[in-house]
Amino acid sequence: MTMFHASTEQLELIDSFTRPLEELFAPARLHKSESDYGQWVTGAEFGWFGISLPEAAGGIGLGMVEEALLFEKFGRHLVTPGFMAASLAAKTAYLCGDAALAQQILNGELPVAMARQGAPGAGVTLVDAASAKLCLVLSPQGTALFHADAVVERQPLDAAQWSIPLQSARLAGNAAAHAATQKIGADVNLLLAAQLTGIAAATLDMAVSYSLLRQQFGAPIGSFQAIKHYCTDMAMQVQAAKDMLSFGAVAVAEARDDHRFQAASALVVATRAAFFNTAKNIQIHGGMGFSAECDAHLYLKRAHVLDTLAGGLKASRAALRRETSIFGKDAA
Amino acid sequence: MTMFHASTEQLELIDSFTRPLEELFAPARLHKSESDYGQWVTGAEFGWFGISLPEAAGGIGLGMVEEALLFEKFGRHLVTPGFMAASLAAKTAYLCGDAALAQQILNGELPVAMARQGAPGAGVTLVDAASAKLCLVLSPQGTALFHADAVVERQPLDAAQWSIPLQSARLAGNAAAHAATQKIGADVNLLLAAQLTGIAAATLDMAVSYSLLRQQFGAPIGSFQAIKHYCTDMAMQVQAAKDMLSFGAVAVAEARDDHRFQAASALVVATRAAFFNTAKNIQIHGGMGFSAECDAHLYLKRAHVLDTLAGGLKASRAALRRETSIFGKDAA
Amino acid sequence: MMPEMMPEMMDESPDDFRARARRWLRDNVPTEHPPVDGPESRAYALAWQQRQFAGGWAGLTWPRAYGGRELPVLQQIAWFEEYARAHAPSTHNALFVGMNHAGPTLIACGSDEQKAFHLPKIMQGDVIWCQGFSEPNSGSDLASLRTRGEVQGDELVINGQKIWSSYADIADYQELLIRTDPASSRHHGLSWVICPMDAPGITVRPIKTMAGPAKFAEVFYDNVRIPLANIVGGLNNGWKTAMATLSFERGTASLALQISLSQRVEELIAACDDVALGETLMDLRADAAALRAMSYQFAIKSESGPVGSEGSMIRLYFAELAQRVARVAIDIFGIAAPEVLAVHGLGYDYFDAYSETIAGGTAEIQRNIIAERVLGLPRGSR
Amino acid sequence: MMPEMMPEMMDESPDDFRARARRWLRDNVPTEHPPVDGPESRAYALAWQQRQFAGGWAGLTWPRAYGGRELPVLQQIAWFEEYARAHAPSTHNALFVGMNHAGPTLIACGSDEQKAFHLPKIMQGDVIWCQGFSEPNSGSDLASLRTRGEVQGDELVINGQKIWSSYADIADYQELLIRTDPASSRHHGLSWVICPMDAPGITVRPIKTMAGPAKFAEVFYDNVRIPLANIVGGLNNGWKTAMATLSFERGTASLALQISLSQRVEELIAACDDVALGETLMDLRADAAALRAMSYQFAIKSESGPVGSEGSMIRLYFAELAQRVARVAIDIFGIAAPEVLAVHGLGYDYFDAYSETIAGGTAEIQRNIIAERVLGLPRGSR
Repeated sequence: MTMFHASTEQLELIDSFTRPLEELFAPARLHKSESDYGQWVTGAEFGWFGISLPEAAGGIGLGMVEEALLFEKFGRHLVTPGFMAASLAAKTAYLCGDAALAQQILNGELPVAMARQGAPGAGVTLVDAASAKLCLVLSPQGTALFHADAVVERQPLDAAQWSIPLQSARLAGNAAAHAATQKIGADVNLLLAAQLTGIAAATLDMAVSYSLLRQQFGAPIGSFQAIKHYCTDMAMQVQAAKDMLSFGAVAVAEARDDHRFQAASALVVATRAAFFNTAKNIQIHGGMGFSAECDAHLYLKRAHVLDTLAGGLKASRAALRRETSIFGKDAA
Repeated sequence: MTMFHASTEQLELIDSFTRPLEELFAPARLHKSESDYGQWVTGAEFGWFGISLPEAAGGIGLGMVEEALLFEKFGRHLVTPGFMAASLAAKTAYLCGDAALAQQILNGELPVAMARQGAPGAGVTLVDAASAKLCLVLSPQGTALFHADAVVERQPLDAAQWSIPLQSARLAGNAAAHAATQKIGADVNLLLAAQLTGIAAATLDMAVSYSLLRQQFGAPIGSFQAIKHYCTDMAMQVQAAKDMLSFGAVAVAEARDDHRFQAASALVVATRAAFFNTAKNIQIHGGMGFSAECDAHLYLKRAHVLDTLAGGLKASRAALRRETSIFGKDAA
Repeated sequence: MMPEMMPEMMDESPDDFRARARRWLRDNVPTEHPPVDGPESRAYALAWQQRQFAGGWAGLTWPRAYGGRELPVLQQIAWFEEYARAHAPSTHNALFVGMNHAGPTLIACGSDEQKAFHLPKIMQGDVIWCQGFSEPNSGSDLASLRTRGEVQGDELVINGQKIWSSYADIADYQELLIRTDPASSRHHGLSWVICPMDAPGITVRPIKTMAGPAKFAEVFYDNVRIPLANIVGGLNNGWKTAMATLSFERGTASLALQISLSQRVEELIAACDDVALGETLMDLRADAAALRAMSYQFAIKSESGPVGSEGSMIRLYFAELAQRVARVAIDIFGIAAPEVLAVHGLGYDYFDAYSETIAGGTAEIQRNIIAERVLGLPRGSR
Repeated sequence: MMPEMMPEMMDESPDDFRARARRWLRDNVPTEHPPVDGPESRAYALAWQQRQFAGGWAGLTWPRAYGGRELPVLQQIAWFEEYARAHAPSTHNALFVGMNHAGPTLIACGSDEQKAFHLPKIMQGDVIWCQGFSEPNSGSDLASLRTRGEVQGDELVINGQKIWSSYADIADYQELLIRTDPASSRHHGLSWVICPMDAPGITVRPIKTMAGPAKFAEVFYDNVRIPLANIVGGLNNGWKTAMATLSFERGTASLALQISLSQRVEELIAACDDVALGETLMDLRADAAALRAMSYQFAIKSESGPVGSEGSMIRLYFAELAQRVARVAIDIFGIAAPEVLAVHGLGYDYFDAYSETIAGGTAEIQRNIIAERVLGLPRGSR
């Protein structure tokens, strides 16, 4: 039977697979420590870095549908983009035939950080890299895996501002990639979209809970139409992002003709959903939402970091423009 | 004393000057006849075409502040853009030294239609031109006054669709302008902004009245927060457009250094106000707002016609870009 | 007349089904443009429905017992996608109420007699249905409606007025929601009735819209007598029946429209060379893809049981996307271009798009419903 | 210390006034960046206020009797424009409450003694004021506040808690709104009190915000004793006094910020080469111009009598414009650029902008107020 969406079985599997997140990755942890590298080995032990790689290669042997669902959960819990770096790095190494390197990444021996380069020769933005041994660089040219030392001239940006360590840096001129591929662009888009979708979903949940709890004018604020409509708009963003993600992930998993179009759409939809929902969530929380103690701003900031790793919404739109819709004029 | 806004006296003067509008130009008239040319001589007799021209030239001898206020009223009453054409045509003729032509326009002997040309040699969109003897063509090159015969190859568009006669046409290759100027760009922007502001204000009034009247769920819909917030947003659009118009008109009247910047800003603000408010007014009126019997759609359609005469919002923004704000970097 | 039955249909693959749909559409889609209103639009819509039925493409998900094909909803979607791709006449035509409201409601709540009599007529393109829910003072507040039906013997005597009844002037039947228990209030005591439009006492006054065509009408009822047997879902149980109808409308009924919206976006992308609008168009492209993904999800879920108010979300998402698309179209083409208005009833008409957030319950009411039923936020005053 | 008094000020032309302001600012604006919070921000703000006062630029519209200049509000605007143009320190600093809330409230409602004691101190840069209106359970619903003041002899004994009190940790005085009639409810029975922040029983707990600096604080009151003479505008008449304060805030208090917003837009225009963002920037440029036009209109009207709730519209327009500007800035520069965050308290900080539609009453409540008081729409439940 043709699949179009994640199945109930896949959803349940990932639910059980990600149960440790609740305890180990409560978003509030970021008020104290901005880096998740203390949990790196844990991530490796749970098999989270190789969910869509074959078991023979040291992976879990599932597919991109499961991986997208996993990273949606990671988004909800604001798990470091390093985990995405690890998964994509292992895949890059594996696809380039370096099974040993892939295995080391999957084992957690070589922590990976993620960086974005806008154009060849341009600087990179490096995320959560202090303990990283490898660096996965995303650029319009594809995905390339470098030794961490290849990223030089690191200038730290104030970590407290973005609730995660950020650096602006440069790729050393003579740096050679361990592995590089142009083939996993759709995977990259899906994992970014998944995390952004998770952020949109988590902030919707936060907003609805708070709207039921918070009383003003003698009633829960969720009974006021303005708040209701904000929440509805957030829910529509989530529904669109989730279904688009699921649809796109199945298209990638089944290698359908339109899989790159669907994955690029998922990223554009999820990015906008995350920005819309994180901002509305702050507004609904009022003064509390603006305080550092509240989790609300953590989601907003992470959305910006993920969008930066995607190259920015403008770049995501440009990537979508390069694809052909199945409903394009020439499709008939 | 330095003036920044229209004075109470100016507002009252224009109120009395435009009293006939209520009777002669009720917006609902457009359900029956789309053209106002039957009222052409009336407009001339009231002196509406020459309000800012000197009395010696046959005008009323007031300034651009009064003219902007007059055209705001015209916008409210959906008066044909032909009246704007007449005023700008008379001014163009006057500035080019053709006092006789200006006088004939002011007398109402030579009805004027307005057309927009996007670029030299491109086609024009012609508005309400059936009885016109002259045609005022707006283009990025300025304002040019032609004999109506110079506008050829007229293809009528369905008048019922836009509630005013529209034609696509072409300026004859050998057509020579009776008069042309680049000096009244700010006046053009102000008159367009004024009418669009009037539309925004009229639809706000309609929306508020209907919100007080229409009952659903046992209460006037204006007591529901969603409707309240729509109305508030509309009111903010009107406040911004009106104050910007008044401020811009005074800047033009006093020939201040920043007058072109202010007039261009007025057009951009008023265009967006008109589109926002006409659309929200339809939504607030519900099914009634979508019916042809209701006036709501007349305002939306006229906003589109005026925006088309302005060359489109994109062109209005581009015009604003060419000006320097007094707060620009080089201003300090 | 029985539809042509292809022997291979029983076990053909999804790809084969699609290919067969595409071939048939290529050979059968009318080349002339559909009339926008009046008797011509009736004749055109019925003829096209008859042709689809004869080809075996009508009632794909309807019960076999009444001439349907009882196929999985994903086949229905595939058909709609090919339908839109072939630029076939908009499904938002005079057949819409019959095929997407009344038919599904009868399937869900009708008696065997009602189904046996009406479903084949609808599917075969013999009749036009119209809706009779809204009233002048009950626009978004459907539960406040006041048109009344008095039980007299085995008949209902109906008096009152409906409004926004689309295609009422050319319809054979109306799905009519009325108050049958005079002591009742709000959503109690209503009944959903099959009203023959030729019944004595009915007056139809078409309403012209801002978009031009008179697709809507007011309908006046002056002692209109209808047999009690025409009640669907039980006397005074009309709210439940009506909600079934609305959930169809809000779910999959607009699928073909949603898909043709994607197509429209692609046309605009091809026609637009403006950089700023180009970015807007990419958002629209992605959102149209998301709408498709949502519709598939809804359709898949609806096969394994009743689905909730998520259909309202899809309906609203579609409505607002359609308006954004229409707005970009006018920004690209300008007001003088034929690409903007009256684009042959394909739902692309700029003015028509204004009705998307009004008809079938305003966007504001839809948002309340979603907030309360999907998100569980407390009812407040509106 | 008396401000330097220029003899030509009495009859100088608006242009001369401006030119003189420009010269003074060129020579006096501090070159070091303002500290964002804590004692350093107090010292910096007071020093800068003292310098302005010495230069004759403080309290331009304040009464002459208390050391003000009693100039027309258009002069004040001209000063703010030159102030912003000179990139002088943001007026949204620790002096804001004193200069824009408490000071104007005392001018409007204070006793002669209160004015004589406090206005010079504020103007001369001797003291910092903070606001004490919001409570944990009374955010947007100010009338529901519960911090109580019990009259005992010639004192009030205050118990309760305030929140979102900006600069409370470095303030000398607080404008404190409390419930003084225990039997009262809603906006009856409140009093507006001058609370010395060194009174025994006060505890201040700074709150860090998502933008970083701890500009806000919670303030706890444990049997804090304040003389009845510190009540402004009369016992149990605090709502009216507070509304006076709010109308100042919503009117002209943000003028300098509004003007610096225009400047910010011009910086972005100069820095941006993206076509799509360039169109957005033109809308922002026009809207900033409109905001200036609205502020001028409001100021002119406010000179000929009390102005209504239009100030709320300007405040809200500013708040949402500031957020749009901040958003475009981050789109232009990216998250790694210093141009986006902590831009020296000029109100350009991207994160700070999120508070614009929250602080001083959420945008939603502002919209209700405008709809009801300006447009005359009926109160409903929220």
